[in-house]
Amino acid sequence: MLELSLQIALLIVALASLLSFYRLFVGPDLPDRILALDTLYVNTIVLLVIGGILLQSALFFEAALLIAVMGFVGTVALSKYLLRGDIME
Amino acid sequence: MSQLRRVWLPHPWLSFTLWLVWLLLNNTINPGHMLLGAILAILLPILTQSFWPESVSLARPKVLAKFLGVVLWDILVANLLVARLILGKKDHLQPAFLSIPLELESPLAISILANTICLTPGTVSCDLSADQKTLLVHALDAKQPQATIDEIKHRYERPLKEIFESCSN
Amino acid sequence: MEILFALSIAVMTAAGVFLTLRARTFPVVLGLSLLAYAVNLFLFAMGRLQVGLPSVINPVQGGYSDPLPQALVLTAIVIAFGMTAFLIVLALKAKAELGNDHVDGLHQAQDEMADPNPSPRASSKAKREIQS
Amino acid sequence: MNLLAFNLPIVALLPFLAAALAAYAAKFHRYAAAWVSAFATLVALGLLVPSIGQVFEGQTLIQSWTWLDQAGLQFSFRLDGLATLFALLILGIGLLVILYARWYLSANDSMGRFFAYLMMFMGSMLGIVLSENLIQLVVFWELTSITSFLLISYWQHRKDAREGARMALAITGAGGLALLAGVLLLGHIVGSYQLSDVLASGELIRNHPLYLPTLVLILLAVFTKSAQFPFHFWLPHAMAAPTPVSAYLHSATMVKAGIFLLARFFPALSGTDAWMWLVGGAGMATLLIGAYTALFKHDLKGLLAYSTISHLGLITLLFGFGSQFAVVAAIFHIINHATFKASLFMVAGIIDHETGTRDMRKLNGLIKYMPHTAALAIIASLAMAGVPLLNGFLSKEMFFTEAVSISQGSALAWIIPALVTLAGIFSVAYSLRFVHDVFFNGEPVDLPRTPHEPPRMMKIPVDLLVILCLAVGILPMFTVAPILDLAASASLQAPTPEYSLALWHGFNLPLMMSIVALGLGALLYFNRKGLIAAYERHQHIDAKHYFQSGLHGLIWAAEWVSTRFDKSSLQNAAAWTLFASLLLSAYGFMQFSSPLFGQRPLMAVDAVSMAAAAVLIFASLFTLIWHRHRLQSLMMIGVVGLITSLAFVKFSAPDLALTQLSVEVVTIVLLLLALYFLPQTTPKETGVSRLARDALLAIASGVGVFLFTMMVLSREFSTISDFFLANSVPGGGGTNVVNVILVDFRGFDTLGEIIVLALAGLGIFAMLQGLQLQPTQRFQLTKEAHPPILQTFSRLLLPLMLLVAVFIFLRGHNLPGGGFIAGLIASVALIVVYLANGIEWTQARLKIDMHLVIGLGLLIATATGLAAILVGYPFLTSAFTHIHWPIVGDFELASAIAFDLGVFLVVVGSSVLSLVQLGKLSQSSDTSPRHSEGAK
Amino acid sequence: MPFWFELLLSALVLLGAFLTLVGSIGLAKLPDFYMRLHGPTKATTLGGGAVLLGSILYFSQQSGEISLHELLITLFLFITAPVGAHLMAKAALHHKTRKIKRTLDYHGKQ
Amino acid sequence: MMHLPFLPLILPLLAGILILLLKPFGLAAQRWISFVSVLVLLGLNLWLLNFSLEVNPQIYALGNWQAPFGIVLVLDQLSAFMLVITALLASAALWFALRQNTDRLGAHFHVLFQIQLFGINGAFLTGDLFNLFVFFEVLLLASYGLLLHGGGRLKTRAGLHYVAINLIGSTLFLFAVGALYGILGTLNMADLAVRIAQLPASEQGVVAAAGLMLFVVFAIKAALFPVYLWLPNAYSQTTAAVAALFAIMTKVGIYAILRVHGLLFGEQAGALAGIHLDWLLWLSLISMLMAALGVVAAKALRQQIAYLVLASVATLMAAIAINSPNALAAGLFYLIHSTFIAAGLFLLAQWITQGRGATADHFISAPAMPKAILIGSVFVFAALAISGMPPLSGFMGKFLILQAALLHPQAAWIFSAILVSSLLIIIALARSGSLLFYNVQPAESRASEPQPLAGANAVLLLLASGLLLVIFAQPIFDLTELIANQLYQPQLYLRTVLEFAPLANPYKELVP
Ligand code: NA
Ligand code: NA
Repeated sequence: MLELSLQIALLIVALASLLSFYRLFVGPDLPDRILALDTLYVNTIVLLVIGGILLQSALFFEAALLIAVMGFVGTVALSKYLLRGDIME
Repeated sequence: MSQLRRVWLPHPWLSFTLWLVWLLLNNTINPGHMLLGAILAILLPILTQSFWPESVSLARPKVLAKFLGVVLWDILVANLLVARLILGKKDHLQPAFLSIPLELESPLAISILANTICLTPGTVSCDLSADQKTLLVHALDAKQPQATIDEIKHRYERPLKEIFESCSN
Repeated sequence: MEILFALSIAVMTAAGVFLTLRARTFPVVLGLSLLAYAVNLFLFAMGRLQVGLPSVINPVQGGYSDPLPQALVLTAIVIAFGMTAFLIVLALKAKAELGNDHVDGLHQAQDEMADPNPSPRASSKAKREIQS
Repeated sequence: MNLLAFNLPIVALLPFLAAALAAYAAKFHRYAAAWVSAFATLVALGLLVPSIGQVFEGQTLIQSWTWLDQAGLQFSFRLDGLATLFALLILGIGLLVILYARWYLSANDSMGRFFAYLMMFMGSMLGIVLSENLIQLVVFWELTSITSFLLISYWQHRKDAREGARMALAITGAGGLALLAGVLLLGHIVGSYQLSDVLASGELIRNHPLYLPTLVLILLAVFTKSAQFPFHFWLPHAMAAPTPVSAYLHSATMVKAGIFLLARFFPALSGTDAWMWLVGGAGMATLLIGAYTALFKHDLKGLLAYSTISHLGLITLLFGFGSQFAVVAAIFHIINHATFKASLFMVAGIIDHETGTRDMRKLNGLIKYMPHTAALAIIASLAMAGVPLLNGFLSKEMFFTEAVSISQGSALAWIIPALVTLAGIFSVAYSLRFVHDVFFNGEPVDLPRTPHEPPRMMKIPVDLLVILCLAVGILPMFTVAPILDLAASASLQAPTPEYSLALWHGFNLPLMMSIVALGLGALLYFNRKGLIAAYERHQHIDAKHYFQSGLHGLIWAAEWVSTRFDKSSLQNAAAWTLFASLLLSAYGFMQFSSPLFGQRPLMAVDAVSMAAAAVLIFASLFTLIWHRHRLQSLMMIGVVGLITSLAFVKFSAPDLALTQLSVEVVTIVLLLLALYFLPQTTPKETGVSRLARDALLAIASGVGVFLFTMMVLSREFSTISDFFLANSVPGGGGTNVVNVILVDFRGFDTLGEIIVLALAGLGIFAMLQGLQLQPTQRFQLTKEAHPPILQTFSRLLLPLMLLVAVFIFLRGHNLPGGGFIAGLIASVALIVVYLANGIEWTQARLKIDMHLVIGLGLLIATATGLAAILVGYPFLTSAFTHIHWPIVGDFELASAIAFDLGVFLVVVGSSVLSLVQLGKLSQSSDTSPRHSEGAK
Repeated sequence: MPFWFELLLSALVLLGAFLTLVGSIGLAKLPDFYMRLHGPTKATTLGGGAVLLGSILYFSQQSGEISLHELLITLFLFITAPVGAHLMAKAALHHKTRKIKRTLDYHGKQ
Repeated sequence: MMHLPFLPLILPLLAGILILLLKPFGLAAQRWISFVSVLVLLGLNLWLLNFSLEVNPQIYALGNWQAPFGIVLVLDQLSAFMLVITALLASAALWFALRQNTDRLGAHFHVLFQIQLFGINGAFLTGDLFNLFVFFEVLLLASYGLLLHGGGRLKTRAGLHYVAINLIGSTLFLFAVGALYGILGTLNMADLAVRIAQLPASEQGVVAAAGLMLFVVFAIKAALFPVYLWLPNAYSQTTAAVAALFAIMTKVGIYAILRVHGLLFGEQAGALAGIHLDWLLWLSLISMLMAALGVVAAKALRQQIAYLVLASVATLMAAIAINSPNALAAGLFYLIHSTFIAAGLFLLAQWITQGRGATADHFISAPAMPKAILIGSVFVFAALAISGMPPLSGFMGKFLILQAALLHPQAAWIFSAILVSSLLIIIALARSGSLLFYNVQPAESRASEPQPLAGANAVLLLLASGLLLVIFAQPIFDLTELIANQLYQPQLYLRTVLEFAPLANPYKELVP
């Protein structure tokens, strides 16, 4: 049952990712796209965690952790770019 | 004593957090890692102290604990609420920008407030005024704006003020 | 799965190549980055694709994806990173010195580009012929 | 020590030494260069004398040293009759020219340079005639081209001198290259470059399939050097040289080098129809064209130049006849031409020197002003015309005789005698012109100077030469016969045939031809005015014009081709590169009949992978489609990176995923930093055809990569990786095989990799130093530089991320992670601080010179490797041990950790250095009203 | 693995996935940026939390000892998501990103 | 003794690191370290060359891991030969840079210089294909830094092209290495060669495709038609000392073709033997002519020299393509010549550029430069040498190559290309020399003040090769012949590399 649930969960999250990507694609404004990218990162984390359980591998953890960190930094940098252009000033 | 503490343990709460995080990272409580974690928990705040010069004092740990509990609960509720809102008809939503006058002064406290607002019912903190006195919040569905503001101020700002600012005031 | 993988690399490569052939520095940088991603995936796949194998020696679980290409890709990623960083800064330098971000620094008289001595420019061709 | 064992190379090389000495000596005294040169020439003559004795005794002297044996290259000299004759001409006339030049050159001319060039030229000529090794001969041959270039362009301020010199160099240089090829073929046929071997292999050579190309190549050298039609045109333009140079180059030396080659190779190459037609044809054409044109030149030296061409044609024609007697005649005429032509050039120089012009339309009646010179000129001219009692008559008679005898029995027997007679007529006419038009024919017109006799010493060389003309002409048997005999037999490599040098052979056809030539020549001359007018009415082929326009055509074509291909365009270069790689790899595959795909079973596809691939493909495509909106494109490439790392996770490569993720973010930050200074959009500026080309290349690359990937993935293979899996723990002390490969098995790659990274950081730093850049115009920006919430947050994040970095670092050896990823995480942590608080604020608190961090990192990594050397193992040999401490428990200590620390430091140092340097860019050039507020 | 535990895990994972989907649906469906911002910052974050909790339980059960490190990710997400949202909102406000007309602008009483 | 092959790497690396760490102590210290390092390297490499003549190839197993698992360095005669040339060139270039104060023009010159040497030496020594990639990247990045050193518009533009093209090249390299690994499962060159020799027919196509792609990569470095387009601007726009040092860079590409393709697709490779040779031959002949046309069309001296470099490199590659020990020996002989003379020309061009003031090295009439006769004489010497006119090294090299080409089926084409390009170059150099030195305006309007010809020793050292190669043709050709013969007997290399056993290590119990 767990296996099946995980498979379904994976599909659901994959669908979520596609929706996020759709937003990234249609925009319409830059903040929308940043938001979509940020969401895509989070979707990926969920995907990885579920995948980790499915493959019984604890090693997906680091990847998920790193995506959390890096996705955030990316979002900050992009937002800052919209705010100030110069992201390090 | 306090001099010594300021040098070696500039942010005790941070150190404690780091230690916990270390153990979590390694997913273990073996003594070697507890020791290594402790070393790192002391070392890293010292190394990064120049980036965090202000000292943080937590006046009321119990209030903090309670605050955290409330927030966690709210997150759960808020999320289900938002899920319903999202899945419901979007035409029924009444989005709003709310300006919340702030009583908090400590930047840390304001930041925590802003974060809390983001995580809890249907609100996202959008902008902090330049004088740090007003927080602009976007609500997904605020049919009674003042009530939302009041709730935020009551539920989150007050405990935060107690936690972070009671002794300095 | 392999076909899907190959198809993905192929599209990345095609997009990368097209961007690399653009006339402005920024798209070129993006194109080369895409190419780098593509080749890293390619290099990685050369150990053949494996799903769900452990990444550390694990006597219980057994099986292991080919580690050598992974090590190579790691090196390649780092090198590509350094190169990309260098190139984008160079693009900035080019923008600063050439006045625009065209890869050939055009939009200024082309003759001038070949001839840093601007004064005899008009007559230089004629002169050359006489002197030759 | 027997001097006679190595005098020949000394003779050839002495002039080069003298050249250096002359150049040096000229610094001390103006004429020292001349005396040094003359002395050296005398010494060379002296050195040669004893050997000449041996040659007269019938010996062929050969002096050889090894140079490059494997290549058949020897330093090898030969003195036989032919070489003796030429060496004597070169040295003898050289000496006279040196004396003459001593007085000829004006105060403005650099003596040192002149004599240095002249002596180098003399050495080169001697080298040609004395060479036994043919490659060595080619060396000297090309040296004459080079040194003659220097001599002709001696008056470098004159355009005609520069152009004439370059023309001569181009033509004779080309001939030299042909000679090299010809000699290589000859060596290939014979199996040796030694002249002795080549001359003994005539049959072999003539019957070899490569004979014709060999002959043509060598003749190209001959014809270019000796100014044979159609390569004759360079010679008149070489007259821009100072007259002593012309006297030397165009009488006895440079142009005779080609003739010398004909004489040299006669036994090896002659005796075929090809030889006869090629050599004879060129000679005949040259003879006629030269003689005809000479008459119409108003310039004294121009006349002499075409006369030279004509006489060279005559000699060539004689060689073309191919008979032994013709060779004797040819060699005889070589001697005679050298003497009278050298003296005539010197006379021309004297006239030029004393009157300031060489234009025969101005020069008239000079006999009154310079009778001595006139006498010399008249005698030499008559020799040139072939008047009896002068040397030119004798060889011309032999020439006519041969022309008659060669064509006997042929239906068109009259053609050759008729043509040579025609040439003789013109020859007489122009010789007459030289005498009459200059020394008689009324009074001079507008001479720049009042003419008078030159300094006594200037005439002595001419005196000597003219005496020689007379002596040979009157008493051939007592003067020229022995050396002629010697040279002819050397050239023929056989005993000289019977011939007679008598003045009187009875009243025969050749004499008839001479008389006709003299008579009709005189007639022609005295009717010259109408002829010249008629000549000048016609457009004439101006060889120089054609050469120059040919040269310009060449330059134009070169520019056309190069700029068509080398456009200094990156797009062009990149397209070619991609095209070449596609073409070659496709060709490589198709050369073999390997199946496209193998038999390895493929994995099944799952829905999530499909979704991920779809996102990846769309993201790649939209990176491309949106490339003109740069920020959007950048975000799309972020998605590509994200899915790429997901793929790494999916296919069991967590290390790669972590690395890719970290690199991804740092790259995006970097690109954002840069994008601030770049336009936000890319203009639409590419034409349809270019787009089509690029699309084609892109699609071809995509298809190629698809096939390439599938080719490999569908095949089984066996890899060395099993070794790593088996030995990662026992040999490397780590369970993360990827990391063990990185820091141990292939640690050297990693060292290289961090050096790349370090260099990137340092290079970026160097590039950005002093750079001024204005941000591009764009949307309104907020006033608030650093959002306080982010600021606050960054303070918490920094220690947390550093902790994660330490975590990743320490576990790397056994689990995914390692110094590189840890370094990137630490860098990102610092970047967040910079992002949140700004450069100024952060720099004030982070007082570490990142250069030193990089240096330290490299040092640690290297030192770790070197530590192994200290204990007797190769660089980077790892060591590890398991330690047990109370409380702490078991832990592993590995040298790889230290290495990884180096990696960590380099990564942090380079990333931060680059990013911060980039961030600072706006501060150095910030002219906009807004100011960084910094953190509170 | 007891059935109830498996059930619990399945529920957590599915709930997490579902919430994630809801977040993305919000992102895709809602009419302006500010409204879209709510989905990912809340639902997705909580969805992540649920799945991570499932992971914690699963791996703790598997290895026989408590495995809590997924908490870190949750924690991290809970901290970063709001900051990110805040910055994006700030950027959107600054860029005057379109908001739907019926959005209220309410300045609370002092 | 064991560490010998490693010394040419560790020396510049340590010097580079030391210079970086000593940055705060100023330029003088850096100069000293840099120069001493290069001199020691020269001595060391000479000794290594001498050493390599007497012994089998020396293997250095980095990390004590045997081939094909670990990375090994292989010091054989060819690599030692290349090391010596590099060190000689580096000495001259560095001397010139110091005398001309090139290192003051920007940051990190000496670090870049040393690491450049590290990268080049590494490329010559490594026996591992992927490690070769890494060293390529090291030497490329160092070269980027050096190329751009000092800054300037045209330099930046040339640098941008150079970097971008090389990035494409690196990508192609990875594709090729990846595919080779994907089929053959190994990275060590000797091991690759052995496995290629045993390759079943069904796999040959893929390996051939990868091998030719790799060939294109090396061709980019070696500057072969049609992928040489990065070179003319890069070489002509950078500072003289750097351009001089870069004379070795094209040879790195040639070396790679010799080493990698010579080994992998040598005679033992069966059906795959010599897959690159036809391309190499025809492309080098086209290159030669295109380069000669470029020489003719050049509008400035340094541009012309860059095309001369192209032409000489093409000649060298034609020699390699002839594919015989004789031709290779001739090619290696020519390699020495081409490297040093091209470098010397770039240094000379610096004097000329300095002496002509604002006119720089453009082929337009300018006031006479100071010391025109001296510089002009040196120019004539260098021009003769590079154009292959006797009696200098270029002639000797071309003669040897042509002689070796006689037996090749395409001899006629090789002869034509070499001779025609030589002629075009002679014509062009006569024209440019005449323009620079003869066609001058009166000296009153002299463009610049007479300056000492800084770095004359370097120019002298480099150009002296033009004569020394001729005078000592026999011993030098003996050497190159020895090297060529060794290269044509790869069995020794293969055996030495693959049978090399690492040191016994009691702490590690390895699984075979
Ligand atoms: Na900035
Ligand atoms: Na007259």
